[in-house]
Amino acid sequence: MGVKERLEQGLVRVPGGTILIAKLADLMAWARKSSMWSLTFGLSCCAIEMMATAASRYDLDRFGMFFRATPRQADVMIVAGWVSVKMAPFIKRLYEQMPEPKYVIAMGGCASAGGPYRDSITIVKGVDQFVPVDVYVYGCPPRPENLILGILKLQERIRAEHLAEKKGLPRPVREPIIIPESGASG
Amino acid sequence: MSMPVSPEKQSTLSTVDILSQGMVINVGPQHPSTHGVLRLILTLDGEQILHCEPVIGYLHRGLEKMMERRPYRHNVPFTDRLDYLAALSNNLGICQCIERLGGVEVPERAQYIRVLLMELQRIASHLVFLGTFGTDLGATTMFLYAFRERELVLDLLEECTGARLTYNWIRVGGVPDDLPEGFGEKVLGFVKTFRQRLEEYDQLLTRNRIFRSRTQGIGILPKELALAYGTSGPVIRASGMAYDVRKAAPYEVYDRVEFDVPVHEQGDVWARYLVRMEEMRQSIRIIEQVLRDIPDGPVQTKLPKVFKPPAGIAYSRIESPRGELSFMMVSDGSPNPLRVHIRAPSFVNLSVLPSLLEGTKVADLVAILGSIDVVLGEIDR
Amino acid sequence: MIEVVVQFFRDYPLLWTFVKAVVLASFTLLIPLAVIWVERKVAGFIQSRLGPLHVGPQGTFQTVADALKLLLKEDIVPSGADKRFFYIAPYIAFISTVLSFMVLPFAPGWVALEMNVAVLFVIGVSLFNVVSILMAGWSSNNKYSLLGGLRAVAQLLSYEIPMVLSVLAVVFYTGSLSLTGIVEYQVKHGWLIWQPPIMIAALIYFICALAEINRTPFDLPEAESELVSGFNTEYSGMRFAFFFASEFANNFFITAFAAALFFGGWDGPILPPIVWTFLKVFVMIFVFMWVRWTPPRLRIDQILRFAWQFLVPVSLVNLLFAIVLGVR
Amino acid sequence: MRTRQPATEQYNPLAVFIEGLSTLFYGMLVTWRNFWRPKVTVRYPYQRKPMPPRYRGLFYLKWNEEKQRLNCVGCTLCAQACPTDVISMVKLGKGTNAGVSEFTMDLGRCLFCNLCVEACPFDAIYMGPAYELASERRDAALFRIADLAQGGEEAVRTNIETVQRLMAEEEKARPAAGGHAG
Repeated sequence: MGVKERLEQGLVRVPGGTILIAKLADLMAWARKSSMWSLTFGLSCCAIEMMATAASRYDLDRFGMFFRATPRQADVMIVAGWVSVKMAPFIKRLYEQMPEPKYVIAMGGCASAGGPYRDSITIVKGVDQFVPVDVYVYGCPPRPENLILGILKLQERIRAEHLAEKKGLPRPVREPIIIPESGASG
Repeated sequence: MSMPVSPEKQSTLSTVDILSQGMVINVGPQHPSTHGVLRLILTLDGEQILHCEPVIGYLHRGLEKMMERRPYRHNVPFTDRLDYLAALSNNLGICQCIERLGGVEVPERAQYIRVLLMELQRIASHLVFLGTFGTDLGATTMFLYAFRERELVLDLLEECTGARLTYNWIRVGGVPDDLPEGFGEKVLGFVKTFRQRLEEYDQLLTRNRIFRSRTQGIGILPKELALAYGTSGPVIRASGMAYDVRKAAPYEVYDRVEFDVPVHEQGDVWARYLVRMEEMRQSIRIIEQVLRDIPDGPVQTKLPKVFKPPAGIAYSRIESPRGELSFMMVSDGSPNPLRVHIRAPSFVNLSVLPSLLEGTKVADLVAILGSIDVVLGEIDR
Repeated sequence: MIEVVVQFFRDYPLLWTFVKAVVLASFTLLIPLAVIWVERKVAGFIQSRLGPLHVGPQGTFQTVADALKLLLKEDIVPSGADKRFFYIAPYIAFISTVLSFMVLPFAPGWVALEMNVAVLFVIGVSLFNVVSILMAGWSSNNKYSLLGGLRAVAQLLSYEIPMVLSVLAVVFYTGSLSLTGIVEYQVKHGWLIWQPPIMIAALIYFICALAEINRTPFDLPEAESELVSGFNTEYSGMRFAFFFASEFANNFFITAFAAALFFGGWDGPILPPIVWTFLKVFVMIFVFMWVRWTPPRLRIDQILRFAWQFLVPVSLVNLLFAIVLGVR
Repeated sequence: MRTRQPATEQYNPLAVFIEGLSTLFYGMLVTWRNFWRPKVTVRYPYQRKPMPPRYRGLFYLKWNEEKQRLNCVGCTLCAQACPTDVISMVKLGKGTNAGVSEFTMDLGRCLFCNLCVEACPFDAIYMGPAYELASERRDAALFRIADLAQGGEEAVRTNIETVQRLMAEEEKARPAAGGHAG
């Protein structure tokens, strides 16, 4: 998908023909965004939805994403589930074991912000307290579509990012949320 | 995973005989086959396991204490996140407990709906077992087939309850809404497909010689040991004990439907696998009977806005896909429970793991752990 | 025109060798891209899903992106690793694959190095692979890697023996150790797969090949659910890419070798020889994948027992038969 | 330490091999059949699965076209029914015509349990079929009234105007009639 747009951007019209000028950084960003290998790392309920996302119905492999069990070969860590104080050091360690450039998706309310366990003493209120999170996927648990949307957002973010300053992106404005027109009864 | 020796690990090292020269290896908390965040500290001699020490608590969130701080009915959605593969079973467990505490009657139709949903949930849960068990043994395709069929169950449950995983569709005094239009036909359609797919699973996995040699005679749990540890569910039924709460202490309308309790004598991984496969077939039988017999009527008992059960103590037990799931609640007459206790089947079943693992190979570890089918959310609470 | 080029390279044989080496090395690097893409598509179709889809048409650029990304990743060397071994292990694996490709005839005359003991050479060179895996497993300072490496050595060495014995059956039949010679024999006398002892030898070769390229049911060295990622647990970025590439290039090679030994190499009607080679190879790769995605994996003791108690005696007896029937 | 595995049947390599190979082919038939079956994948960003009517997704506040206001009267019953304190609101006015000027939901801690919807006696709050909640912002889970109301900003503005108008009418009508304006 992204390839064609990239190519069109890189096309420069000169007299007598067109030249393809693709910047190296663009190519690198394209490679990174098209091949995000994820760490096999589930914590709780959201992990089941993460597995369902990787399974036949939603098929993460379409986006070139598959699960590697070792952090050394993973690009993106999907923290799926609540993180207890006992578990947090391990997540930090796993994050540190991943090679740069690395990304984190916080899946579910618990990983993003503590979720329903906000008044529990043992749950960390969001993994962004100790690892930098790129995309938050809210929901309890988020539908597989929701996770895929988060992955697509991360892809856009990678495409836009510059080589040197990974985390210096301005935060985008929240896009409008679609509210159904007719009130479907609950 | 190489880690600096933490105080925790040092204490572990002292528990095993250092002179045995075993290699200590950490399986988990992040490991593809620990089914969540279980950590096993293994002492290995080559490929053989000398000693195993499970470490749990990585998902602990103090749920029982949290429940004491909330009114009774607000606790129901939290049980979804206990055993997240069988959320409806947990809903039913706590609702039964509260109903017993408050003396609430459940309409007959609601009871039938509960049984129907419970069996659909059992199929979904066992399919996750089948898939993850297959992956653990290397049959990755089985995982995707099982999840493919699980999506069909989830579609049904989603249509009825409005959620995919955490349903919260069983309430104190019944179910919140009737079955949707044409639900019975859809379930029957699914049952028809699922029967054929079960045959396929047998052809792909059960009859496979490699699968059999990986599971037969591995991780044998004798009947006495199973009883001594207090295991339940498929684990004890595979050890030759015909114990099923649905038969032993029938709840809802389980005494009105006909089904068999699959029992195997061997007590090995293979037997546990077979018991679960057979249970899915029995669930289909129950579903068909329920859809045939379901009466008309209301689905919910009216309850006051603020639900205050009289002071007392109540205990309920149900057969969740993992075994006997029990809730105990103590009431002092206030809107909040005084004490909640959850007897999680996975917790008890996991406790037999060290005795099963001793003397087996590393490769058998995943088979045995997979066959016990634990859910860590339930163990840590 | 062609004569001029040929004459030019006759004058400078060193340059010609260099060109051939570059072409072979890039072929070994590029062929995994195709094989991995096919693998992922086939796996997807078997598993009721679609496989790579959104990167390029039908996901064809997927593996290109994967390779590019792996090359751009940070290269981590764990502290405590045996650095020298850790650095060179992936390249040894890769070089062993390139060396095997060296003697592989793709079509008449399309062979980098015409060697009269090509079969022996391949058998010798493929053992480098075992060494590299052991080096990787040992040097990573990781217990999973070590277990994976040791498992790999036990498995690969055990399966090397029946494999060599089954290949020897072909050698006795054709009376040639040169791959080109074997293929030419088949062009003349018909494919060897139709000879009964060779049929058994081909079956044994097939099983051993599954074990040699670590495919289910023999994927123990990197059994993901047991040993996280086996011997390459600690490898990241480019080094891992080399392991990955050499594994899948090996997959290609082992089927191409089988095609040359049993299925007449480039032999076939109408289509040009090079097409026949690739056709046979990809059909066989498909069968490998089909097998890979079906059964569970065996346990290490079962694997070794199977090799020593069954495959080795059977292939020995089969070799005797081949000698009796084949030597004229 | 002795292994717990008992000696199983007499190991006959040939029989095991033949059985293994035949059952492998038998299993491969299944994978072959599935290779040709239609695929079940939903190509999400380009293709969506229709949500069932009961699906519990993102909340919305129902807009009443007839009365030109939101149904919500700010009674906080839903906030009381919530196990995790997701909802907070600011009531506008009082009496039967009261409304809300601010209604905030923190979906980061929402359980999507439907208890609030069931608690609402005014048919004001529903869970809709929208489920896309992924964002690069951590505060994306905080939904203000304009995000939740059907009709967005404009609906909220009209709602406040209507409620204030009704309040004023009620205020005017009270000394005269002593009743309440409808």
